[in-house]
Amino acid sequence: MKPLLELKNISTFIGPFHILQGVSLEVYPGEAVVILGRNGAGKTTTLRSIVGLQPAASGQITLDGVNLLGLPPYQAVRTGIGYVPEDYGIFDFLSVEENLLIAMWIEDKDTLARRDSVLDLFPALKDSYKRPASTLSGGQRQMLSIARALVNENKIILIDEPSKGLAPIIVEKVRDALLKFKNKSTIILVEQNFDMACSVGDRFYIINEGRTELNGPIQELYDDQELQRKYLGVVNA
Amino acid sequence: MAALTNIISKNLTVKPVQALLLFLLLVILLIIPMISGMTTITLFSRIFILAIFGMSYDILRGFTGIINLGHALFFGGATYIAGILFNRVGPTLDVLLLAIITAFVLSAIIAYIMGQFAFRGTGFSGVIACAMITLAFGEIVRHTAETLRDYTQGADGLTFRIPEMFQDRFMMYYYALIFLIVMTIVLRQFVRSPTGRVLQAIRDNEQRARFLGYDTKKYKLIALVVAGMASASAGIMFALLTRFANTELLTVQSTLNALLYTIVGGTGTLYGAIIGTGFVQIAQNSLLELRGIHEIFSRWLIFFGAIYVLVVLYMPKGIIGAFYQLHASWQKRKKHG
Amino acid sequence: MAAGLSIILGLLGVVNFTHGTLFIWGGYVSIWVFGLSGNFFIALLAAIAAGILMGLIFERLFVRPVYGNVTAQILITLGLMTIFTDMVRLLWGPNPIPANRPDFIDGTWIWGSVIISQYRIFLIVIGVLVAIGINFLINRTRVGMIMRAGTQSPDMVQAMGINIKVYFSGVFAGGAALAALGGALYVPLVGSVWSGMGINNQILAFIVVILGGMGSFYGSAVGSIIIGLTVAMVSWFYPPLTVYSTVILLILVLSLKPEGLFGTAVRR
Amino acid sequence: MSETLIETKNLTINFGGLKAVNKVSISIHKGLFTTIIGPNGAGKTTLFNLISGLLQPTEGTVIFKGTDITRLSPMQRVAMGIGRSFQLTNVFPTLTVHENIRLALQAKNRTGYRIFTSYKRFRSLEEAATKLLEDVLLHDRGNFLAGSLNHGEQRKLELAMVLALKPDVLLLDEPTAGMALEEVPTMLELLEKTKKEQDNTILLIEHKMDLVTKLSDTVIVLVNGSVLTRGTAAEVSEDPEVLKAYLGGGILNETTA
Repeated sequence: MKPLLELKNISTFIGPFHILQGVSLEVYPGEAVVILGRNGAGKTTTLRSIVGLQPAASGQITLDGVNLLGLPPYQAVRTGIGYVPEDYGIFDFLSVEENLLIAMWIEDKDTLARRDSVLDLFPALKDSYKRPASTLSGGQRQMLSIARALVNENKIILIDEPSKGLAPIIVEKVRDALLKFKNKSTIILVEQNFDMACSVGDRFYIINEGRTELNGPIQELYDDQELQRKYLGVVNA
Repeated sequence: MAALTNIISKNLTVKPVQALLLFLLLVILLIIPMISGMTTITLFSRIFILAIFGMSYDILRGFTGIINLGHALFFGGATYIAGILFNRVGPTLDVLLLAIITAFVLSAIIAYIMGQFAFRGTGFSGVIACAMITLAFGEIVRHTAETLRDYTQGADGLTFRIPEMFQDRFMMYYYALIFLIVMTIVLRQFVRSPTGRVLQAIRDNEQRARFLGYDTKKYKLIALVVAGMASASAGIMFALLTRFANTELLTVQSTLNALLYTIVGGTGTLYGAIIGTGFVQIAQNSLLELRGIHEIFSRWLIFFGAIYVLVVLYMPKGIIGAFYQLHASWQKRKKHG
Repeated sequence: MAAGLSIILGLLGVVNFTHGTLFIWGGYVSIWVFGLSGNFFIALLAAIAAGILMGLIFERLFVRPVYGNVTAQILITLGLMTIFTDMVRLLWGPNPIPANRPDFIDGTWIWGSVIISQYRIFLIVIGVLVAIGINFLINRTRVGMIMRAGTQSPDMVQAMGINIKVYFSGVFAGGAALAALGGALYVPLVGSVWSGMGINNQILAFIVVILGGMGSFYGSAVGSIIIGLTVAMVSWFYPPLTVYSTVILLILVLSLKPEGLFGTAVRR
Repeated sequence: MSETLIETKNLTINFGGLKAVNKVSISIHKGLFTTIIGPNGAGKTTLFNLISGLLQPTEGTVIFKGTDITRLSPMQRVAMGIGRSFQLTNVFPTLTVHENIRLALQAKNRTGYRIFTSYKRFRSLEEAATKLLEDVLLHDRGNFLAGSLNHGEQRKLELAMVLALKPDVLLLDEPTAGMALEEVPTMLELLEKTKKEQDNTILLIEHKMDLVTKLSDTVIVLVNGSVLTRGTAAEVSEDPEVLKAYLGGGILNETTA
């Protein structure tokens, strides 16, 4: 099978920092891939390089055969990417409704229908539909951000640490939401919460010091505690 | 002559080759008045004096990273002080001394007050605030000069007599040249002093300078006071050269002139201001001579603005910077070829 | 005019010194077109068109390369100010040109002992209309939505599949159009237009914007009122101090509270 | 235990509702090498900013050598003996490497206000700067512009600048951040040397655990703005709470159960 999204040997700099020093990954249609790794390993930067917000200097990025490398973010996104950033990227000065509207560059019947079904997924958003987004709680922001990535007919959804900074009960809710639409779309999930990663992901990649070092089915990682400690824990081997 | 270049080289800490070039330049400049007409002599005197104005701006913009949109007030203010004193008291050398002292003291005080207000913020809004506040100070002085018509004659301009020893254009050329050399050495010494280095550190990275323990606001104040006084000294010389002052000298346009001199020549180099002034003044003169061909050549300001915008966009390091770049790529090619 | 500047400074984070220039261009163009056509509204439209055109040119060619670099913005826009102010002198001469008010609003109403010129009423009406219009644009349209989102995070707007650069140009041109319109409306009020008018108004507008807080539209409206009242009061008691009072107000506000009184400070 | 150099009491800062640092009370002892670790967004750099004076706390105090310095400016704190480096490289790019260091030395010697003496007259500064450059292995880079150095070299330069201040305590914010892997061992050596030779008090933020283990006397774990625990590197890495914070609790329930 051909991969839907393919990254080959991506190299990205932020200013003088050589953040990504060789990231390669393949995502197949319908699967949920989890990117794991320690703080500062380059997980977030990988997502930002795919979207074009942190353009990669070299390498190859293709989505469904379309080259993404060098595209400005707005064009990259329009090839079919839903992006849920780490800090949610909610526009505070806009209402919840407007936050959804701004993501819909085609306002046709399909999109509107999709919006309604997305809203069914997150009932909490319906209640505060007309309110300014600045009044939302952290969990609601996360939901809104995910909802926003779903309103378009995207080929792949990139989600950056959805559990970060949220209370455990809210994390549960976010996980439930992810599980609900997981089967309908292809997902890349960056996560430090191991629980969440294991329950949502099918396959994992570990990024260490800006390089993809390891990948395989999530179950393998789940069973191998040595591996977990080496790459994810506080202790180095 | 070898001995002379040696002395220059040692005292100015430059390479012998550069010292020789400097010496030749000096000889040429000394000969110019003897072989050329009055227009050229006056043009060059003008360049020498305005170059000081430009250099004083470079202390701020080039070495400290401050944008002062009211800088002309020191220059024009000093010209007015000299002019008014010559008119009211008399065109003698004593009065000139009085004018110099008054101009220095006043510029230092105004610079100090201006800095107190202008250097409060840092970062993005700090830069804007600084530009606006200095602009406001400049406008206050200009407006005052326009209001005090009894003293300044407002926009009509003030003509005045000057002490006898400066009346000869020929000699004035040499005075201006000596003045330029002295001020260049003084300002050069300033930027190479420990204080000067701290200023450059502030320009590069103000936050880091603070975390080394430098009180950056104090250093910016020093820079503004020194630049203000240097520019006042140029203003006095300008009064002696032109024997005329009008409120045009105090406008933002006048400040922009100084800014143009430094950025055309190359900011942060000091000498750039001299080259820039020479280039701009000579360009202005040649353009004005083309006036007969088409009316547009009399619109100096349009060309001024165009040069200015193009330099900011495409040659941010000025003539000196472009020269170094050429030099570097030329050496590279030599190495490879 | 202040509204235009506020929009540019606030939404784009660009310091713009060409505003005073656009202001006088608006004034000259409207007088010129008014003279040709005899229709005041066509003259106003022409001024707006000139503003948009110049705004687009400025943004595309000169401001775009220096987004995010405040110093370069100040320097470049100052240069443009010089060029285009002098261009006015080249095209229309250095002397003030008298401007007539259109006949239909040239009269005055006398109401007891108070004399009100119709033109002032007309200005107030236009001002209110423009304010309502801008308010509608910002709060009710997709363009406004994108603009509001863009002030917070241009990156995220891009990640929504929107080419934010186009909107930046639009905002810049819109601000420029408002400045030109301001000039076109101001000129008949004072009765003439001259090339030095720009810088004074530039400073006034900056004061208004800064008083009101950069990027805050309501702030700049409040700022206008504060400035208006101060100027009126000082010129009532002691006219020669008028200019000083505004400038000193600016210095005080900037040095005490650089982000403005109603500060949604510009970050970036 | 040795005398306390820095002490924070209930240090708290709010960023629009988010408590980036929440009631942090720690004490840094003289002569010890203390490292702060914690997941992203735990408030490590914010804590540095509070101690060095870049930010003012919403609540709480910072005490240095027995004096309350909570309201002092960064400059005053540097003068009292707190030197810091930054996470993002922070040198003077258009000055030479040598000049960068000399500026730091000059700040310590208080010769900054000599207006008209050439800086070359201060021989002792020149020599001290050269010596420091040798210490951080940059002696052949003295005449380069700091901005032209590669990233790793800039980090070394920054370390030298902090050392030049001869502070009583060094705050080092991720000196290895963004470095190429090959360069990290050199930085480790430099840090070890600094620790050994000059009985310095050092407070370090670091992610690379091997570095942390080798260097630290004490490790403080910060999570969600609060201190989770402190102890030696070995103690901390065995602490189930810490593992949970890093792994999100997934495997932990099973390993302990």
